[in-house]
Amino acid sequence: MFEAIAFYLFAFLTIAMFYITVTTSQALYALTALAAGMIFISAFFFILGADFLGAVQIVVYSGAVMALYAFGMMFFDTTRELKEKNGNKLLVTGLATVAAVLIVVIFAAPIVGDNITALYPMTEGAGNTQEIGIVLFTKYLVPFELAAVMLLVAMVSGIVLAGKKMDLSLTLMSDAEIRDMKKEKKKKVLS
Amino acid sequence: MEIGLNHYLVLSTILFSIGLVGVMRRKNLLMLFFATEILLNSVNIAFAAISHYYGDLTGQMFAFFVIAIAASEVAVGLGLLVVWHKRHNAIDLDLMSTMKG
Amino acid sequence: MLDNILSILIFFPALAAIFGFAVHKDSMRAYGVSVSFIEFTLALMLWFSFDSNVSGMQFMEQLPLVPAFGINYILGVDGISLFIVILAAFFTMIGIASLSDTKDVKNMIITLLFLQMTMVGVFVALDAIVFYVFWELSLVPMLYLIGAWGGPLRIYASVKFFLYTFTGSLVMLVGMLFMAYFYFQATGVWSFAILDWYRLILPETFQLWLFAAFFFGFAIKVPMFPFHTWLPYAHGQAPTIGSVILAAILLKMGTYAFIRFSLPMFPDAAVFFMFPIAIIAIIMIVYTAMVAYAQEDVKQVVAYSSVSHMGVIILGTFALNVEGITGSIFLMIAHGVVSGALFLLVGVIYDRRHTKMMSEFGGLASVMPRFATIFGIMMMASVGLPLTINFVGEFLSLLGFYQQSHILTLLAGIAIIVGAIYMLAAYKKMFFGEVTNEKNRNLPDVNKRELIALVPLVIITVWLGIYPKPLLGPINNSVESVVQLMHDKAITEEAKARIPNLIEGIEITKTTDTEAQ
Amino acid sequence: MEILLYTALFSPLVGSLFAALFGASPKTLITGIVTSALLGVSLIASTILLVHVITTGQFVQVELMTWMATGDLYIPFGFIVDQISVTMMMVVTLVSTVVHVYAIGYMDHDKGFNRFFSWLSAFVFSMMILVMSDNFAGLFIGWEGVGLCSWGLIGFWYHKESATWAANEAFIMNRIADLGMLIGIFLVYWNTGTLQYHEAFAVMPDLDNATLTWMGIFLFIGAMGKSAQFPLHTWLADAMEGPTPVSALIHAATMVTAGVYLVVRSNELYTLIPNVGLFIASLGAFVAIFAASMALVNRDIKRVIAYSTLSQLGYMFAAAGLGAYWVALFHLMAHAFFKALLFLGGGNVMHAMNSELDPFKMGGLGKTMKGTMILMTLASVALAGIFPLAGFFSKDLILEVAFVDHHFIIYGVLLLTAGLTAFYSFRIIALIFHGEDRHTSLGFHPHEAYKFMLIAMTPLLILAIIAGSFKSTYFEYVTMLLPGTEYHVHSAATYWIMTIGTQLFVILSIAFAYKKYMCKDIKVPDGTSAMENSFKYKLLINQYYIPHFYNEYLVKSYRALSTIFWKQVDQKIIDASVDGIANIFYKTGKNTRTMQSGNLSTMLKWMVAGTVVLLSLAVVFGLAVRHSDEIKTILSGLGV
Amino acid sequence: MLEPVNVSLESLNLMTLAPMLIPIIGALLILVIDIFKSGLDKSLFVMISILFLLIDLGAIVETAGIFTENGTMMGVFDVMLIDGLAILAQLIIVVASLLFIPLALTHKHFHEFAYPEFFALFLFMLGGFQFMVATDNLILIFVGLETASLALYTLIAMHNRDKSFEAAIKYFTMGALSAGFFSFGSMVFYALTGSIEINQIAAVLGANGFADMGFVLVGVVFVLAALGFKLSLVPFHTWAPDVYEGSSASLAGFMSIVPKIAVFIVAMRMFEFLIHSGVVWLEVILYIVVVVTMTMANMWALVQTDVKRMLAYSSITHAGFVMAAILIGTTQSNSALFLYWILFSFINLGAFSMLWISRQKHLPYHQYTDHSFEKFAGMIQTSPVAATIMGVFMLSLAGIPPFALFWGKIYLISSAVTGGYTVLAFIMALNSAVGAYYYLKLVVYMFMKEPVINKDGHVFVANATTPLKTIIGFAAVGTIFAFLAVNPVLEFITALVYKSGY
Repeated sequence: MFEAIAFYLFAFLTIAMFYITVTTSQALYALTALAAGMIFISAFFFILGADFLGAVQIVVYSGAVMALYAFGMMFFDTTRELKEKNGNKLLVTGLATVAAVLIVVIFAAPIVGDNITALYPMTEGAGNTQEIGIVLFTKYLVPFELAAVMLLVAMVSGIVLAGKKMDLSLTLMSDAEIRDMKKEKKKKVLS
Repeated sequence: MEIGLNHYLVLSTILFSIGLVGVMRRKNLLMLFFATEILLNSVNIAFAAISHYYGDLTGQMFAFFVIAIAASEVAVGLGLLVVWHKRHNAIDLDLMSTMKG
Repeated sequence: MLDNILSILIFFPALAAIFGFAVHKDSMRAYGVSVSFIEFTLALMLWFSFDSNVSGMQFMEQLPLVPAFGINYILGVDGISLFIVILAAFFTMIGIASLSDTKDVKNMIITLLFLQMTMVGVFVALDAIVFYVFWELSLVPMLYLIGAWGGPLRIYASVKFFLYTFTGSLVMLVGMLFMAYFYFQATGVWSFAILDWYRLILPETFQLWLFAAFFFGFAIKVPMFPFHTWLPYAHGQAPTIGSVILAAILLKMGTYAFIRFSLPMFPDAAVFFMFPIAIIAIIMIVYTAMVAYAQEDVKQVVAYSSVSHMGVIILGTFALNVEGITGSIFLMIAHGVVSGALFLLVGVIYDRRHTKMMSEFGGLASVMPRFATIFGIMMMASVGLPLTINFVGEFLSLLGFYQQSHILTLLAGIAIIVGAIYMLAAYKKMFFGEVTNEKNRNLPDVNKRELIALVPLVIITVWLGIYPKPLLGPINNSVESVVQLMHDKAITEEAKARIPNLIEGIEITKTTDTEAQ
Repeated sequence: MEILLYTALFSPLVGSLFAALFGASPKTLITGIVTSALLGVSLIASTILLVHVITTGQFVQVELMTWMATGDLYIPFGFIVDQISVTMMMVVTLVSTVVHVYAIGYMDHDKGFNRFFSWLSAFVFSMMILVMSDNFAGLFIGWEGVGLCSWGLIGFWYHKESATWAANEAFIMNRIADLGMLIGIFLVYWNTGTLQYHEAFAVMPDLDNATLTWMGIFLFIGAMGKSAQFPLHTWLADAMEGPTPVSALIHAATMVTAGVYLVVRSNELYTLIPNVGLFIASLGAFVAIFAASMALVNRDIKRVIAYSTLSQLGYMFAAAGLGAYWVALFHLMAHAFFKALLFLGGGNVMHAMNSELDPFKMGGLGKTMKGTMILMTLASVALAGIFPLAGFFSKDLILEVAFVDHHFIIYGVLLLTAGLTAFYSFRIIALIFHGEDRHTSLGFHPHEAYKFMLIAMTPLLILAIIAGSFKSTYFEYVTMLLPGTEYHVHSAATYWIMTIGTQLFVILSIAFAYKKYMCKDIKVPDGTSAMENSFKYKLLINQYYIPHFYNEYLVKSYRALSTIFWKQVDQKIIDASVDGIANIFYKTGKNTRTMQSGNLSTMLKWMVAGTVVLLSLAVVFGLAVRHSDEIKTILSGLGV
Repeated sequence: MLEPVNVSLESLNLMTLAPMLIPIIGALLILVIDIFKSGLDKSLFVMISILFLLIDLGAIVETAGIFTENGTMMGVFDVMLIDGLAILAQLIIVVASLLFIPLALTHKHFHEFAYPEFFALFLFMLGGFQFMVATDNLILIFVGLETASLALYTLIAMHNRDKSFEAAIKYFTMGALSAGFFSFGSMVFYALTGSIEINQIAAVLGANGFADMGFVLVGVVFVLAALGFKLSLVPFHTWAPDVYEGSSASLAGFMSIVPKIAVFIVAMRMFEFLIHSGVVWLEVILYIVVVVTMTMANMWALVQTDVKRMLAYSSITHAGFVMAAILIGTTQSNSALFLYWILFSFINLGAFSMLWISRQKHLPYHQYTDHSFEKFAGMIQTSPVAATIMGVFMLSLAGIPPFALFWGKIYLISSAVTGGYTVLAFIMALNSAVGAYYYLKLVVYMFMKEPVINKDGHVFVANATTPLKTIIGFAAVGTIFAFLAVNPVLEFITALVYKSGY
């Protein structure tokens, strides 16, 4: 019973939050609602016994991602109200509704999942974090390491893209200009 | 009333659809990125739920990696936005259609 | 050397073309003439060492190309292909020799030499894919010839030519792949070798579909009505040499392919489609002849006349008997010579006046008597006068088809009337009457360079018209084997009846002998 | 003998090629002399062959080489000299030698002198092939060859529009007939398996009648074209645009009789199908009177003679159709002589009158051109069939044949025609040579032709006079090959009545002609007289409006149809649909490229939309699978 | 309690990991070098990249050797899966990269090559792709895909001009959406089968006989949408032309080859068992996508005015063409896929390289895009060799024999014929004919028109250096003489594909 109440409550809350996120014209509202929605989602994780995931959700999303977005917002100065031209809302909502209805139609039927044996079953008596640790560092070691590489890539990308070096485009400069620039630099170095 | 897997899946689907709405109607790139986060998060709920009902950890692993991916995407996406904003002082995607046809 | 003469024939011009890039452009014509002369000599050597009494393939060569997929480089000639190869070599030679001063003559000669490679390749390939390779490749130099040296609409014409034929041949390619698949199913081995395919007897429905697929490719190339509309544009815009080669050789690819592929592989389908195709052929003959009559541009007259003659070739091919097929092959050569010559002749006048409109001319017979004479001879050949080369082919084609249908042959025979109408009308407009246009008053007659090209053609036209035997003999032998093969392979009763059994005569005498005993 | 045969055959070719060498150069008399000499050689060779055939009764048959051989088809260049062909050879070589010599004078001032002789000799060569060939294919070679030379010679003065038009008309009309001929040849081949005359005819009696009938009809269609029978006759009159020697040789003596030759040659076939024969005869009779009627009013001497030729060809076909092949051949021969003579005479007149052809503008030429007058008058007498000249024997024979065979309608028609023939022949004689001088006032200063031209004509004159006397000899010898039916009217009385009656009728006609056209008040008609405005006159002078009909309805509609085919069908339908298909792709691309608006939002929408479409398919399919049983029951309930 | 995990090193089969690790190590090395000494010339990094790629190639060949002996290898807790597909795909990836990376040595200076990070990211990207193809675990596929994609977005943006940013952002945003689709699709399969390993999914679905078809189809649709985005199948293709136009020509060429082959492998693993399940609906969905992709992209290519955009659309068509191989799903068709793609990679890289060496920094008057058709007008007169080579590439793309792509085309169409897809075979053939038009358009401009904008030929090779010329020469030779290599390549491919059970 508790589970049901919690489910419906958080379901309502997440839906509401995300609805605000996609509909509001205030970027700040959207960001706040998104953050709230993500925290509510972590509640589901806790309900479902995925404690580690819930923690990660809060840390990574509400912490890291939201902080990044907040920085971005400040940088882009999007606090002012946004005017979005939207030609056909009907199409947008229509498509989404159709998609939702279709999937719900399929999902409304019970999934034939009875005879499924868990490949990595949860062990009684072990905490969720422990279990995840074991699976992550055995079976999912390679994806994990690759995820590390991915984060590195993201980092390098972020640095490169946001870096000062991008302000001057060698692509758009003619070769003569580049030569002059290099000479200038050398002069600076020498002097 | 028992909350079954289907409840979670339906919820996930609804959230996913909300995400789709966001993706389609947002013209501000930053807020568009928010919508993509919604997409990934909605799937995470489903993964966690399936994982729970099957008693299998794989779903949680997937959700974990999805979170990692979402985080990396944010970094790169924001990087791109920064570059664009530096040049054009705007992040409205309607202004971004020099190439077409 | 004779063992690989076919490969040499194919690749010598290509190699020479590549070396040609290094030749200075002032000397290019001489280079081109010598290369094509060597090629022609080689082709003649092929002829002299060809054994006329053998009906099958000779000078076979085989190299694995993609054996995993049954594609092999197989070459060979028989009586059917031999003369077209020689014709190709011959026309390239005289074409280059008679080339008038055009821009980029170097590029043109290189292109022509490449074109020659593809032309020879098509006719000696005995593997469907190799055949297809050359078939398609021939489009490229032709595209360039028309597109770079053509008239004002050249780009439209060349692209149309290319795309149209390309589309058709792709459908044909699918047909080939099907054929190979059926062979694979029957034998468990992939093979694109035509001679292997000959051994395959397909059910009638398969034959019909495959025939249709192949037909589509061939018909556009021929070109058969109603797929012919690329041809007037191509001819109308092409430079003289382009038209000559297009008419003399390239169009023959389609009709040759009918004999090489469609007939022996799908005898029942050939019988099934005989009447529809004959009707198309008749439409081609009469309709395009009438269209030719309405033309104002002399080159278009010759172009449409080509279509009309191709109709006779198709008709002969689908006579499905020795006379008709032999006739159609002979007519291919004949038409090559005659229409090639006519295009050269049109080129002669075009060089002088830079127009091809007949209304601009008139009375040329008194200004350029030699030109008028040669044109007249060629026109009469085109009209199909006996003792010219065309007549032999037309006569045999019609004669052959008469066995299949009397009425249709009668209708097809209208060719000789309508052909005369447009040709004579065109000749009259150009050559007869008073010289009305001052520009024509002082036109020089054909010069030596042009005579080099034209006189041999005149000689061939008359020589082969009087004495076609050197060609008919080998052709006949090979055709007999094709017809016999068709008869043996035919499944349906009708096909058995329509395609004559050549060894039947022997059998009958045998039985009568036994009865007598 | 073979060498003689080849000599007879190839000397004209040699002459032709020799003349052709000088084709483009200015006049060289040598060409005329050499060609004539070579024709003389040919004539001599033919004569020796004739003697040989007459004396021994043997054929000379040779095979030069293979022409076409494929499958079962075997066509050699085979030549035969038998009674029929040697007759023709004699006619051809003789007339052509005369014409050649004559033409040296006639073409004296022509720029295309050399070209003329080349063409003319080429024609003789083709004609020799035609008559000497021993198979249908060879016949066809000659057949087309003479057509070609006829084209070249009619259009000899190619700067004249009318000449070239006539040349093309002749060629094309002949081609129409040639198609029939070709089909006939195919029929022969596929039914008998050979094209050799002897072998083919040997098989024919075994064939069924329908086949033979078709064969006969198609071959005769070929003959109709060459011999200008109705309805393919219009070219012959127009062919008079050519130089007069050409008209004499080709359009009177030789080529036009090729059709008769073909029927005679195929006598074994036509004997088997008398119905076709009757048709041929009827057509011949019709053409005889039809052509004669047109000749009555024509104001062009060459055309009058041409119509007369046509009429005489009708006679020959009437004879041949009735099975009297030797009679046809005999008339052919006789006709060749006097008609060539007539034409050459006409040529003299024309020459004298600077190519003026209207006899009404002449008159009284007999004073200056006595020789010509005599020649032409005698030729006309022969043509009219007055005893004892050639025409009497041959033409009367045809009338007898018709009478004896009880084809009285044909007989009547032919008889009437004989009268008409006499009338129009002497109409022009009277107009040209007699009456008062009308030409001087028009500025003509006629003169007699060269002597040697006249001398050259004398052999023809002699033959036109005496040919009739060979009748019985000829019968003896030619019926070794042809059906030797003798046609004798049963009672001598009837015979005499008939003959004398005919003679009287003819003479009366001549007298009427003289009376009408010798009077002094003949004027150049100017279209005002009552007669000229009468319907009959108009009908005749316009050749029954047949050329008009051909021109207005056939030629013009052919041209219009051609233009429609080109402009409408070829360009607007076929080509446009090809381009249309290509354009569909292009237009679709052009119209749908807007989906690539470059706007990211649109792109995302497309992506979602694509997913949703696929999703709906998936769901529909999924539901269909899930409820397949129910669907099946529903469908079966609906009777699907 | 949890048991301690004992893992022996042999059972990990670390050899399976070697090929992917090598480029990653290389990337790290480049980053490290850059830390110690900045401002080094791009040629150094190019050479380092080439060296590592060669080592990588060696490693792949090594694994190939092991594979031919032992068959499919699983490694590192059965996450890695080295089978024929993986080996072939990696070979294509590495060889194409080897052809691509020297293109950085241009004559002119471009922004991205001034960064050592460019090469590091490039190698990371390769690592990502290699992981993607060498596994059947959806997680690893997803992570690998994202690693590669994120790097690729950056590489595009680093060209540093407005168009490239626009391209990167478009690509990125749509990529994020497709990531959502991919995860949703994976979720559906996970919900159905409790597994995210493709062979497990196949096994479970097979065991219950595809009981819940609708559910499976939903999963298929989402995965198809995600993969279709990467493969640029219509209607998920909209990014492709813009991104190709926005990025440098060399990178565009690279993008048309390498990411797609990686995704093709995933698609093959994902869809092949579904196709073979005998469920018609799956085929129908793929069929529609394939046909629409081939046809529509062709039509759009027809109306392009810029060569690069035209080639972008043509790449879409070719992708649709090759997707047909997956639809057909026989050994022959899968082999055909590889054959086609190998040949295609040569030609397409060659064609894009030709654009690359003619890249101008400042467009002359009357030329509105980098590579408009007018730019190439009359090229045969001003720069005949380059024109001829470009012409060969175009003809080859059009499928004119005997140039390279023809062989792939016939083998692919033949596989359609053999697989019973007659109509598809004809559609493929006719689409080739339509395609010929726009390839021909460039040929027409180059060979048959008079020069309009560029009256001297220098512009066409302005960017060329010896390495670039070498690469183009290599591609040209490969294109022209492909018929000599087709047989061994085909035999090799067929053997590997057959042994992998596809």
